[in-house]
Amino acid sequence: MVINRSWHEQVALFEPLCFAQSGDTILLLEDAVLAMQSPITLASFLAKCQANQISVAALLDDCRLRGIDNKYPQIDLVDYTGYVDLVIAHDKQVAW
Amino acid sequence: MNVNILVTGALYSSQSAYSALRFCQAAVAAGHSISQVFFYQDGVTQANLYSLPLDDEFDAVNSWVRFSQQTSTPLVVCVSAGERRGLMSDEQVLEHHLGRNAAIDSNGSAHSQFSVAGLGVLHQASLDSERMVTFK
Amino acid sequence: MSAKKYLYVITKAPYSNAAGIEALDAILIGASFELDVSVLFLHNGVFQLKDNQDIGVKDSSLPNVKQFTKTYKALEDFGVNQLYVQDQSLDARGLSESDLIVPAKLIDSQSIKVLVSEHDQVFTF
Amino acid sequence: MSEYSIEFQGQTYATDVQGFLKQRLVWSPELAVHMAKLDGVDLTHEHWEIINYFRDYYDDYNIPPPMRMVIRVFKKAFGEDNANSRYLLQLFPEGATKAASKFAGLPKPKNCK
Repeated sequence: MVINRSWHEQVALFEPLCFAQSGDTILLLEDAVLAMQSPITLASFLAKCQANQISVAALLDDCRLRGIDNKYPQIDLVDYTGYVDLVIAHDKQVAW
Repeated sequence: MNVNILVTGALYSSQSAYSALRFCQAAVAAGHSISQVFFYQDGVTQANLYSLPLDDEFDAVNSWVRFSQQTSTPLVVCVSAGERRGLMSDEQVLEHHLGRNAAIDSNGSAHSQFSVAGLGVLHQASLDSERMVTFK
Repeated sequence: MSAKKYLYVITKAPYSNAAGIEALDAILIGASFELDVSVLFLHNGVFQLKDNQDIGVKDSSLPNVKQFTKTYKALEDFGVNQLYVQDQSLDARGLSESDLIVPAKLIDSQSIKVLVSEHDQVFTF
Repeated sequence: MSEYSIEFQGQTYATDVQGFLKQRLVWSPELAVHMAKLDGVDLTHEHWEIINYFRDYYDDYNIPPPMRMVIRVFKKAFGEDNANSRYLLQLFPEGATKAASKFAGLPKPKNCK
């Protein structure tokens, strides 16, 4: 066996949370929507977002593609038009 | 609003071509304009003229070409990132004397709908646009 | 009008990919536009600034690696004055300020929130 | 693929299409003089001041120095009045960064803007 990935690389769900402020929105895109299948991790993520007034959204089309259902009232499902609206509503986007 | 798009994900190793295209189409449909789509890092592979996916698969390169033609949106490939990865215009192939056959001058690997320019173009567009959205 | 503030964030370690090289290209262009340029090293990105990097024997018959990270030391000459390193990222990787090839400001997550919000544009690598 | 090279004292040195050395380590001052001649430039003391600065700077930082640093070094060596970017352009008609990098055996500078 050969390993070429760093020990430190890990799921980055919590990273943007460290740098988001009250009023920001974190949009789960592409494979990030798979977090919705990890209830325990996601619950603590959502609780932290709620405590810091950070909104959470997920891209509907990416959820559908992967067969993911949204069981979380705290997560707003948006389509691409909703994604565009989020970009317009916030002064900048940071892609982590 | 005027939105500048930066795409850095590789063709078929990332979803960035699909995500960015869907975003751009939705933005245009909502009355916004895309000032340009700039391809950097592995994103330059999305301009590859010689990408030939199977007929029933997503054709990223030609989808960009169609979007660009329909909306007059400039597609720009970073020159240095492209040259690292073998992505260049006909002119670059001539300039570097890379052609296999001097009689054929149109063997650049970048689709002609994409222009090749420096990172200055990305920075200028980001200064001129109201928003910048990155797709990795 | 004061210069726009651009933040470049590097999150990847050097040599396994071109992220560092291509981030540097972008940073130098940002600086040439006379923007107010800051660079933040985060997660494995802190390894970009690790000292004692050794590219090995210089033998032209072997594939060569460019030690591009030396260029971080020159950023000041190009008008980039603000380099930041997340303290947690250093800690988690057994590094401290004295292991860095160039002086950088240690910064915690709370201050990074402020840093991100203060900048007009954020590029992540 | 076409190959380019310089012949000098019985040796062949690989270059790119614009005459930049492919391998930095083969550089010598004599080769620099020859490379400059091929470009129609006779290297003077002033040229060498700049070329050596480029070599030292590249050794330290793996990048050619920014123009304002070059001018600063030049002023220190030759005085405020003489040393300006116009004078540098007279020394290196192809452009100081490009030509000094070439004669110093450094890679072609990136020209992204």
